[in-house]
Amino acid sequence: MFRLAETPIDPAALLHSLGEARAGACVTFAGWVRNHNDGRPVEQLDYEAYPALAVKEGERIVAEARAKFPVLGIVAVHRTGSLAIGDLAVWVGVTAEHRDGAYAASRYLIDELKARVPIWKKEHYAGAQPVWINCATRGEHAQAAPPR
Amino acid sequence: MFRLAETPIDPAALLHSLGEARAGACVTFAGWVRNHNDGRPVEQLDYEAYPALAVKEGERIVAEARAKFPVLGIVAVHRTGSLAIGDLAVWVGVTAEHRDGAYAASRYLIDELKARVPIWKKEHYAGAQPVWINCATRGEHAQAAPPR
Amino acid sequence: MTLTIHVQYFAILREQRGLSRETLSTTAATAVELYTELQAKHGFSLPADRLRVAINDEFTAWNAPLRDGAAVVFIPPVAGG
Amino acid sequence: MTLTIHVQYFAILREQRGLSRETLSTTAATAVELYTELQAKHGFSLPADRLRVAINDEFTAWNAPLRDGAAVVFIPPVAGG
Repeated sequence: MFRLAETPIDPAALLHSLGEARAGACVTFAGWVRNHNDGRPVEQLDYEAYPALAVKEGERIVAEARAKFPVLGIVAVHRTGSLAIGDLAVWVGVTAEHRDGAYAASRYLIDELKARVPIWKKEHYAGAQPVWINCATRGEHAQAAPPR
Repeated sequence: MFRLAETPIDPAALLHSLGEARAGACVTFAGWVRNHNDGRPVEQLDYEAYPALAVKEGERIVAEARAKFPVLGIVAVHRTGSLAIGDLAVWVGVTAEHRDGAYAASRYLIDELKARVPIWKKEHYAGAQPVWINCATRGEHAQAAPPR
Repeated sequence: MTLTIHVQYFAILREQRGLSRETLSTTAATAVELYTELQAKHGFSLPADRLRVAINDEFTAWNAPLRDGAAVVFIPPVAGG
Repeated sequence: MTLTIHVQYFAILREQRGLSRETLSTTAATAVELYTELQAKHGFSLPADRLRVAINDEFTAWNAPLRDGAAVVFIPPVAGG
Protein backbone atom coordinates (compact mmCIF):
# COMPACT_ATOMS: atom_id res chain seq x y z
CA MET A 1 0.00 0.00 0.00
CA PHE A 2 1.30 3.45 -0.94
CA ARG A 3 -0.39 6.65 0.06
CA LEU A 4 0.16 10.36 0.52
CA ALA A 5 -0.44 12.01 3.88
CA GLU A 6 -1.26 15.67 4.42
CA THR A 7 -0.93 15.27 8.19
CA PRO A 8 1.85 13.76 10.35
CA ILE A 9 2.64 10.09 9.67
CA ASP A 10 2.09 7.76 12.64
CA PRO A 11 4.71 4.99 12.31
CA ALA A 12 3.38 3.08 15.32
CA ALA A 13 -0.04 2.66 13.71
CA LEU A 14 1.49 1.71 10.35
CA LEU A 15 3.78 -0.80 12.04
CA HIS A 16 0.83 -2.28 13.87
CA SER A 17 -0.99 -2.78 10.57
CA LEU A 18 1.97 -4.86 9.33
CA GLY A 19 1.98 -7.36 12.19
CA GLU A 20 1.22 -10.97 11.34
CA ALA A 21 2.14 -14.33 12.80
CA ARG A 22 4.08 -15.57 9.77
CA ALA A 23 6.44 -12.58 9.78
CA GLY A 24 9.87 -12.97 11.33
CA ALA A 25 11.45 -9.75 10.10
CA CYS A 26 10.32 -6.17 9.78
CA VAL A 27 12.53 -3.48 8.25
CA THR A 28 11.42 0.12 8.36
CA PHE A 29 12.89 3.21 6.72
CA ALA A 30 12.09 6.67 8.02
CA GLY A 31 13.18 9.77 6.14
CA TRP A 32 13.36 12.74 8.49
CA VAL A 33 13.80 16.39 7.57
CA ARG A 34 17.49 17.14 8.23
CA ASN A 35 18.72 20.49 9.51
CA HIS A 36 21.12 20.79 6.57
CA ASN A 37 21.55 19.77 2.93
CA ASP A 38 24.72 20.08 0.85
CA GLY A 39 26.24 22.12 3.67
CA ARG A 40 23.40 24.68 3.85
CA PRO A 41 21.33 25.01 7.04
CA VAL A 42 17.71 24.14 6.29
CA GLU A 43 14.86 25.78 8.20
CA GLN A 44 11.80 24.12 6.69
CA LEU A 45 10.63 22.03 3.74
CA ASP A 46 7.56 21.99 1.57
CA TYR A 47 6.58 18.78 -0.21
CA GLU A 48 4.18 19.04 -3.12
CA ALA A 49 2.77 16.00 -4.94
CA TYR A 50 0.86 15.33 -8.13
CA PRO A 51 -1.58 13.14 -6.23
CA ALA A 52 -3.26 11.09 -8.97
CA LEU A 53 0.00 10.02 -10.57
CA ALA A 54 2.00 9.83 -7.32
CA VAL A 55 -0.37 7.23 -5.91
CA LYS A 56 -0.42 5.23 -9.17
CA GLU A 57 3.36 5.23 -9.43
CA GLY A 58 3.80 4.46 -5.73
CA GLU A 59 1.44 1.48 -6.01
CA ARG A 60 3.32 0.28 -9.09
CA ILE A 61 6.57 0.35 -7.12
CA VAL A 62 4.96 -1.57 -4.26
CA ALA A 63 3.72 -4.20 -6.75
CA GLU A 64 7.21 -4.46 -8.27
CA ALA A 65 8.76 -5.01 -4.82
CA ARG A 66 6.21 -7.75 -4.10
CA ALA A 67 7.07 -9.45 -7.39
CA LYS A 68 10.83 -9.20 -6.92
CA PHE A 69 11.28 -10.11 -3.25
CA PRO A 70 9.79 -12.64 -0.80
CA VAL A 71 7.81 -10.27 1.40
CA LEU A 72 4.55 -10.45 3.32
CA GLY A 73 3.47 -6.84 3.91
CA ILE A 74 4.42 -3.44 2.50
CA VAL A 75 3.29 -0.01 3.67
CA ALA A 76 4.75 3.21 2.28
CA VAL A 77 3.58 6.74 3.08
CA HIS A 78 4.90 10.10 1.90
CA ARG A 79 4.04 13.44 3.50
CA THR A 80 2.95 16.53 1.63
CA GLY A 81 2.78 20.08 2.92
CA SER A 82 5.10 22.10 5.17
CA LEU A 83 7.48 20.12 7.38
CA ALA A 84 9.86 21.24 10.12
CA ILE A 85 13.27 19.82 11.08
CA GLY A 86 12.87 16.32 12.50
CA ASP A 87 9.47 15.75 10.90
CA LEU A 88 8.88 12.46 9.16
CA ALA A 89 8.79 12.94 5.37
CA VAL A 90 8.54 9.34 4.24
CA TRP A 91 8.06 5.99 5.96
CA VAL A 92 8.40 2.53 4.44
CA GLY A 93 7.73 -0.68 6.35
CA VAL A 94 8.24 -4.21 5.02
CA THR A 95 7.60 -7.54 6.69
CA ALA A 96 8.88 -10.90 5.52
CA GLU A 97 9.54 -14.36 6.86
CA HIS A 98 13.29 -13.71 6.68
CA ARG A 99 15.37 -10.58 6.83
CA ASP A 100 16.96 -10.87 3.37
CA GLY A 101 13.64 -10.19 1.66
CA ALA A 102 12.70 -7.42 4.07
CA TYR A 103 15.99 -5.52 3.63
CA ALA A 104 16.08 -5.91 -0.15
CA ALA A 105 12.47 -4.82 -0.63
CA SER A 106 12.87 -1.90 1.76
CA ARG A 107 15.87 -0.57 -0.12
CA TYR A 108 14.19 -1.08 -3.49
CA LEU A 109 11.09 0.76 -2.34
CA ILE A 110 12.80 3.87 -1.01
CA ASP A 111 15.19 4.11 -3.96
CA GLU A 112 12.40 3.80 -6.53
CA LEU A 113 9.98 6.04 -4.63
CA LYS A 114 12.57 8.81 -4.47
CA ALA A 115 13.47 8.44 -8.13
CA ARG A 116 10.05 8.02 -9.73
CA VAL A 117 7.12 9.34 -7.71
CA PRO A 118 6.06 12.86 -8.71
CA ILE A 119 6.75 14.62 -5.43
CA TRP A 120 8.80 17.81 -5.20
CA LYS A 121 10.73 19.36 -2.34
CA LYS A 122 11.30 23.05 -1.71
CA GLU A 123 13.94 23.89 0.87
CA HIS A 124 13.82 27.08 2.91
CA TYR A 125 17.03 28.61 4.29
CA ALA A 126 17.87 31.40 6.71
CA GLY A 127 18.51 34.57 4.69
CA ALA A 128 18.41 33.01 1.23
CA GLN A 129 15.87 32.25 -1.49
CA PRO A 130 14.09 28.91 -1.17
CA VAL A 131 15.11 26.29 -3.72
CA TRP A 132 13.23 23.53 -5.54
CA ILE A 133 15.60 20.58 -5.15
CA ASN A 134 16.92 19.04 -8.41
CA CYS A 135 15.39 21.86 -10.47
CA ALA A 136 18.44 24.13 -10.85
CA THR A 137 19.42 25.05 -14.41
CA ARG A 138 22.69 26.26 -15.93
CA GLY A 139 24.69 25.41 -12.81
CA GLU A 140 22.65 27.65 -10.52
CA HIS A 141 20.16 26.88 -7.82
CA ALA A 142 16.63 27.05 -9.15
CA GLN A 143 14.92 30.06 -7.67
CA ALA A 144 11.29 30.24 -6.93
CA ALA A 145 9.47 32.90 -8.89
CA PRO A 146 9.08 36.25 -7.13
CA PRO A 147 5.65 36.77 -5.53
CA ARG A 148 3.06 38.04 -7.99
CA MET B 1 24.24 0.97 22.66
CA PHE B 2 23.49 -2.75 23.03
CA ARG B 3 21.53 -4.20 25.86
CA LEU B 4 19.51 -7.23 26.94
CA ALA B 5 15.89 -6.86 28.01
CA GLU B 6 14.02 -9.24 30.29
CA THR B 7 10.75 -7.44 29.62
CA PRO B 8 9.04 -6.42 26.35
CA ILE B 9 11.03 -4.10 24.11
CA ASP B 10 9.38 -0.72 23.43
CA PRO B 11 10.43 0.30 19.90
CA ALA B 12 8.70 3.67 20.12
CA ALA B 13 10.80 4.71 23.11
CA LEU B 14 14.00 3.41 21.49
CA LEU B 15 13.18 5.23 18.28
CA HIS B 16 12.55 8.41 20.19
CA SER B 17 15.99 8.12 21.80
CA LEU B 18 17.53 8.05 18.30
CA GLY B 19 15.98 11.30 17.08
CA GLU B 20 18.33 14.15 16.26
CA ALA B 21 18.27 17.13 13.93
CA ARG B 22 21.22 16.02 11.79
CA ALA B 23 19.67 12.66 10.96
CA GLY B 24 17.94 12.24 7.60
CA ALA B 25 17.50 8.47 7.63
CA CYS B 26 16.49 5.90 10.19
CA VAL B 27 16.46 2.18 9.43
CA THR B 28 15.04 -0.24 11.97
CA PHE B 29 15.06 -4.00 12.06
CA ALA B 30 12.59 -5.91 14.19
CA GLY B 31 12.87 -9.66 14.65
CA TRP B 32 9.51 -11.13 15.61
CA VAL B 33 8.78 -14.63 16.85
CA ARG B 34 7.38 -16.48 13.81
CA ASN B 35 4.69 -19.13 14.07
CA HIS B 36 6.87 -21.59 12.18
CA ASN B 37 10.51 -22.50 11.58
CA ASP B 38 11.81 -24.92 8.96
CA GLY B 39 8.23 -25.98 8.31
CA ARG B 40 7.41 -26.82 11.94
CA PRO B 41 4.69 -24.89 13.78
CA VAL B 42 6.23 -23.02 16.72
CA GLU B 43 4.25 -22.36 19.90
CA GLN B 44 6.71 -20.44 22.03
CA LEU B 45 10.38 -19.51 22.33
CA ASP B 46 12.80 -19.16 25.19
CA TYR B 47 15.84 -16.94 24.79
CA GLU B 48 18.69 -17.41 27.22
CA ALA B 49 21.77 -15.16 27.29
CA TYR B 50 25.18 -15.22 28.91
CA PRO B 51 24.71 -11.64 30.04
CA ALA B 52 28.25 -10.47 30.84
CA LEU B 53 29.68 -11.62 27.52
CA ALA B 54 26.56 -10.90 25.47
CA VAL B 55 26.68 -7.23 26.41
CA LYS B 56 30.44 -7.00 25.79
CA GLU B 57 30.14 -8.67 22.39
CA GLY B 58 27.05 -6.63 21.47
CA GLU B 59 28.85 -3.40 22.33
CA ARG B 60 31.85 -4.51 20.28
CA ILE B 61 29.59 -5.05 17.26
CA VAL B 62 28.02 -1.61 17.74
CA ALA B 63 31.52 -0.06 17.87
CA GLU B 64 32.50 -1.93 14.70
CA ALA B 65 29.41 -0.63 12.89
CA ARG B 66 30.24 2.92 13.97
CA ALA B 67 33.78 2.53 12.63
CA LYS B 68 32.72 0.98 9.33
CA PHE B 69 29.72 3.09 8.34
CA PRO B 70 28.76 6.80 8.45
CA VAL B 71 26.08 6.64 11.14
CA LEU B 72 24.87 8.93 13.90
CA GLY B 73 23.03 6.74 16.40
CA ILE B 74 22.76 3.00 17.07
CA VAL B 75 20.47 1.21 19.50
CA ALA B 76 20.20 -2.59 19.65
CA VAL B 77 18.21 -4.60 22.17
CA HIS B 78 17.71 -8.37 22.47
CA ARG B 79 15.04 -10.01 24.58
CA THR B 80 15.61 -12.85 27.01
CA GLY B 81 13.02 -15.10 28.62
CA SER B 82 9.85 -16.69 27.26
CA LEU B 83 8.31 -15.14 24.16
CA ALA B 84 5.05 -15.84 22.35
CA ILE B 85 4.29 -15.68 18.61
CA GLY B 86 4.49 -12.08 17.40
CA ASP B 87 6.65 -10.92 20.30
CA LEU B 88 9.64 -8.77 19.52
CA ALA B 89 12.87 -10.75 20.01
CA VAL B 90 15.41 -8.24 18.74
CA TRP B 91 15.29 -4.60 17.65
CA VAL B 92 18.02 -2.61 15.94
CA GLY B 93 17.71 1.08 15.07
CA VAL B 94 20.27 3.13 13.16
CA THR B 95 20.22 6.81 12.23
CA ALA B 96 22.46 8.48 9.70
CA GLU B 97 22.59 11.57 7.54
CA HIS B 98 21.96 9.44 4.46
CA ARG B 99 20.25 6.13 3.90
CA ASP B 100 23.26 4.22 2.54
CA GLY B 101 24.99 4.31 5.91
CA ALA B 102 21.82 3.49 7.81
CA TYR B 103 20.98 0.43 5.69
CA ALA B 104 24.54 -0.90 5.65
CA ALA B 105 25.04 -0.52 9.39
CA SER B 106 21.62 -2.02 10.15
CA ARG B 107 22.36 -5.13 8.13
CA TYR B 108 25.84 -5.48 9.60
CA LEU B 109 24.48 -5.19 13.13
CA ILE B 110 21.76 -7.81 12.85
CA ASP B 111 24.00 -10.25 10.95
CA GLU B 112 26.82 -9.97 13.47
CA LEU B 113 24.55 -9.97 16.51
CA LYS B 114 22.91 -13.19 15.35
CA ALA B 115 26.24 -14.84 14.58
CA ARG B 116 28.32 -13.77 17.57
CA VAL B 117 26.37 -12.76 20.66
CA PRO B 118 26.01 -15.60 23.21
CA ILE B 119 22.22 -15.89 23.15
CA TRP B 120 20.42 -19.20 22.68
CA LYS B 121 16.95 -20.00 21.43
CA LYS B 122 14.80 -22.94 22.47
CA GLU B 123 11.75 -23.60 20.30
CA HIS B 124 8.63 -25.26 21.67
CA TYR B 125 6.30 -27.21 19.36
CA ALA B 126 2.87 -28.75 19.68
CA GLY B 127 3.31 -32.42 20.59
CA ALA B 128 7.10 -32.62 20.19
CA GLN B 129 10.21 -32.12 22.29
CA PRO B 130 11.53 -28.58 22.43
CA VAL B 131 14.76 -27.97 20.53
CA TRP B 132 17.77 -25.76 21.14
CA ILE B 133 18.30 -24.19 17.71
CA ASN B 134 21.68 -24.86 16.04
CA CYS B 135 22.59 -27.40 18.73
CA ALA B 136 21.58 -30.62 16.97
CA THR B 137 24.28 -33.30 16.69
CA ARG B 138 24.72 -36.26 14.36
CA GLY B 139 21.99 -35.04 12.02
CA GLU B 140 19.28 -35.07 14.66
CA HIS B 141 17.49 -32.27 16.43
CA ALA B 142 19.12 -31.53 19.75
CA GLN B 143 16.78 -32.62 22.50
CA ALA B 144 16.49 -30.91 25.80
CA ALA B 145 17.38 -33.13 28.72
CA PRO B 146 14.44 -34.97 30.31
CA PRO B 147 13.07 -33.29 33.44
CA ARG B 148 15.02 -34.22 36.55
CA MET C 1 -6.15 21.97 -35.86
CA THR C 2 -6.84 23.76 -32.61
CA LEU C 3 -7.14 21.65 -29.47
CA THR C 4 -8.53 22.45 -26.05
CA ILE C 5 -6.03 21.24 -23.43
CA HIS C 6 -6.19 21.25 -19.63
CA VAL C 7 -2.81 21.91 -18.06
CA GLN C 8 -2.01 21.45 -14.39
CA TYR C 9 1.18 22.92 -12.91
CA PHE C 10 3.12 21.70 -9.89
CA ALA C 11 6.09 22.92 -7.87
CA ILE C 12 8.53 25.18 -9.73
CA LEU C 13 6.30 25.30 -12.83
CA ARG C 14 3.30 26.31 -10.73
CA GLU C 15 5.31 29.14 -9.23
CA GLN C 16 6.79 30.28 -12.54
CA ARG C 17 3.37 30.18 -14.20
CA GLY C 18 1.69 31.82 -11.20
CA LEU C 19 -1.25 29.44 -11.23
CA SER C 20 -2.10 25.78 -10.68
CA ARG C 21 -4.20 25.00 -13.71
CA GLU C 22 -5.51 26.51 -16.91
CA THR C 23 -7.44 25.46 -19.96
CA LEU C 24 -5.98 26.69 -23.22
CA SER C 25 -6.31 26.42 -26.97
CA THR C 26 -3.27 25.33 -28.92
CA THR C 27 -2.22 24.19 -32.34
CA ALA C 28 0.58 22.06 -30.81
CA ALA C 29 0.37 18.48 -32.06
CA THR C 30 2.45 16.89 -29.29
CA ALA C 31 3.28 17.51 -25.64
CA VAL C 32 6.78 18.69 -26.47
CA GLU C 33 5.41 21.26 -28.91
CA LEU C 34 3.00 22.46 -26.24
CA TYR C 35 5.77 22.80 -23.65
CA THR C 36 7.94 24.72 -26.11
CA GLU C 37 5.07 27.10 -26.76
CA LEU C 38 4.33 27.61 -23.04
CA GLN C 39 8.01 27.92 -22.11
CA ALA C 40 8.46 30.75 -24.62
CA LYS C 41 5.35 32.49 -23.29
CA HIS C 42 5.98 32.10 -19.54
CA GLY C 43 9.76 31.81 -19.27
CA PHE C 44 9.89 28.40 -17.62
CA SER C 45 13.49 27.83 -16.55
CA LEU C 46 13.62 24.07 -17.11
CA PRO C 47 14.28 22.75 -20.62
CA ALA C 48 11.98 19.99 -21.85
CA ASP C 49 14.75 17.42 -21.61
CA ARG C 50 14.75 17.85 -17.80
CA LEU C 51 11.00 17.19 -17.63
CA ARG C 52 8.69 14.26 -18.12
CA VAL C 53 5.08 14.57 -19.20
CA ALA C 54 1.87 12.92 -18.08
CA ILE C 55 -1.32 12.84 -20.12
CA ASN C 56 -4.54 11.89 -18.37
CA ASP C 57 -2.57 10.96 -15.23
CA GLU C 58 -0.15 8.56 -16.90
CA PHE C 59 3.46 9.05 -17.90
CA THR C 60 3.50 9.49 -21.67
CA ALA C 61 6.06 9.89 -24.44
CA TRP C 62 6.83 13.53 -25.27
CA ASN C 63 6.04 12.97 -28.93
CA ALA C 64 2.71 11.22 -28.43
CA PRO C 65 -0.07 13.10 -30.27
CA LEU C 66 -2.19 15.46 -28.17
CA ARG C 67 -5.91 14.82 -28.29
CA ASP C 68 -8.66 17.35 -27.74
CA GLY C 69 -9.58 17.61 -24.07
CA ALA C 70 -6.37 16.00 -22.81
CA ALA C 71 -5.16 16.72 -19.26
CA VAL C 72 -1.46 17.50 -19.46
CA VAL C 73 1.05 17.75 -16.61
CA PHE C 74 4.69 18.65 -17.11
CA ILE C 75 6.78 16.93 -14.45
CA PRO C 76 9.93 18.64 -13.15
CA PRO C 77 12.72 16.48 -11.68
CA VAL C 78 11.22 14.77 -8.65
CA ALA C 79 12.66 14.98 -5.14
CA GLY C 80 10.68 12.82 -2.78
CA GLY C 81 12.11 11.37 0.42
CA MET D 1 48.51 -29.49 39.50
CA THR D 2 44.97 -29.27 40.75
CA LEU D 3 43.03 -26.12 39.96
CA THR D 4 39.81 -24.74 41.39
CA ILE D 5 37.57 -23.67 38.46
CA HIS D 6 34.17 -22.00 38.41
CA VAL D 7 32.00 -23.24 35.57
CA GLN D 8 28.76 -21.62 34.46
CA TYR D 9 26.37 -23.48 32.13
CA PHE D 10 23.87 -22.01 29.69
CA ALA D 11 21.14 -23.34 27.44
CA ILE D 12 21.56 -26.96 26.30
CA LEU D 13 24.63 -27.48 28.51
CA ARG D 14 22.75 -26.15 31.55
CA GLU D 15 19.94 -28.62 30.89
CA GLN D 16 22.25 -31.55 30.20
CA ARG D 17 24.28 -30.79 33.33
CA GLY D 18 21.14 -30.12 35.38
CA LEU D 19 22.56 -27.01 37.04
CA SER D 20 23.67 -23.48 36.19
CA ARG D 21 27.01 -23.28 37.92
CA GLU D 22 29.47 -25.34 39.90
CA THR D 23 32.93 -25.01 41.35
CA LEU D 24 35.17 -27.99 40.74
CA SER D 25 38.72 -29.25 41.11
CA THR D 26 40.49 -30.43 38.00
CA THR D 27 43.91 -31.40 36.75
CA ALA D 28 42.99 -30.18 33.24
CA ALA D 29 45.60 -27.74 31.96
CA THR D 30 43.46 -26.15 29.25
CA ALA D 31 39.79 -25.41 28.58
CA VAL D 32 39.57 -28.15 25.97
CA GLU D 33 40.92 -30.71 28.44
CA LEU D 34 38.36 -29.54 30.99
CA TYR D 35 35.50 -29.85 28.49
CA THR D 36 36.63 -33.34 27.48
CA GLU D 37 36.64 -34.35 31.13
CA LEU D 38 33.19 -32.88 31.80
CA GLN D 39 31.70 -34.22 28.58
CA ALA D 40 32.74 -37.77 29.54
CA LYS D 41 31.28 -37.32 33.02
CA HIS D 42 27.96 -35.67 32.08
CA GLY D 43 27.32 -36.88 28.54
CA PHE D 44 27.18 -33.47 26.86
CA SER D 45 25.93 -34.03 23.32
CA LEU D 46 27.96 -31.30 21.63
CA PRO D 47 31.56 -31.99 20.65
CA ALA D 48 34.13 -29.37 21.61
CA ASP D 49 34.57 -28.31 17.99
CA ARG D 50 30.96 -27.05 17.98
CA LEU D 51 31.59 -24.89 21.05
CA ARG D 52 33.55 -21.80 21.92
CA VAL D 53 34.91 -21.05 25.35
CA ALA D 54 35.02 -17.91 27.49
CA ILE D 55 37.34 -17.43 30.46
CA ASN D 56 36.59 -14.58 32.85
CA ASP D 57 33.86 -13.31 30.51
CA GLU D 58 36.01 -13.07 27.37
CA PHE D 59 36.20 -15.38 24.38
CA THR D 60 39.43 -17.35 24.75
CA ALA D 61 41.42 -19.90 22.75
CA TRP D 62 40.56 -23.49 23.65
CA ASN D 63 44.22 -24.30 24.32
CA ALA D 64 44.94 -21.29 26.54
CA PRO D 65 46.23 -22.45 29.95
CA LEU D 66 43.67 -22.60 32.77
CA ARG D 67 44.55 -20.62 35.88
CA ASP D 68 43.43 -21.29 39.40
CA GLY D 69 40.14 -19.56 40.18
CA ALA D 70 39.20 -19.03 36.50
CA ALA D 71 35.54 -18.62 35.53
CA VAL D 72 34.87 -20.84 32.52
CA VAL D 73 31.84 -20.84 30.22
CA PHE D 74 31.40 -23.28 27.34
CA ILE D 75 29.42 -21.60 24.58
CA PRO D 76 27.10 -23.72 22.41
CA PRO D 77 26.26 -22.50 18.89
CA VAL D 78 24.44 -19.20 19.35
CA ALA D 79 20.99 -18.48 17.96
CA GLY D 80 20.03 -14.91 18.70
CA GLY D 81 17.55 -12.95 16.62
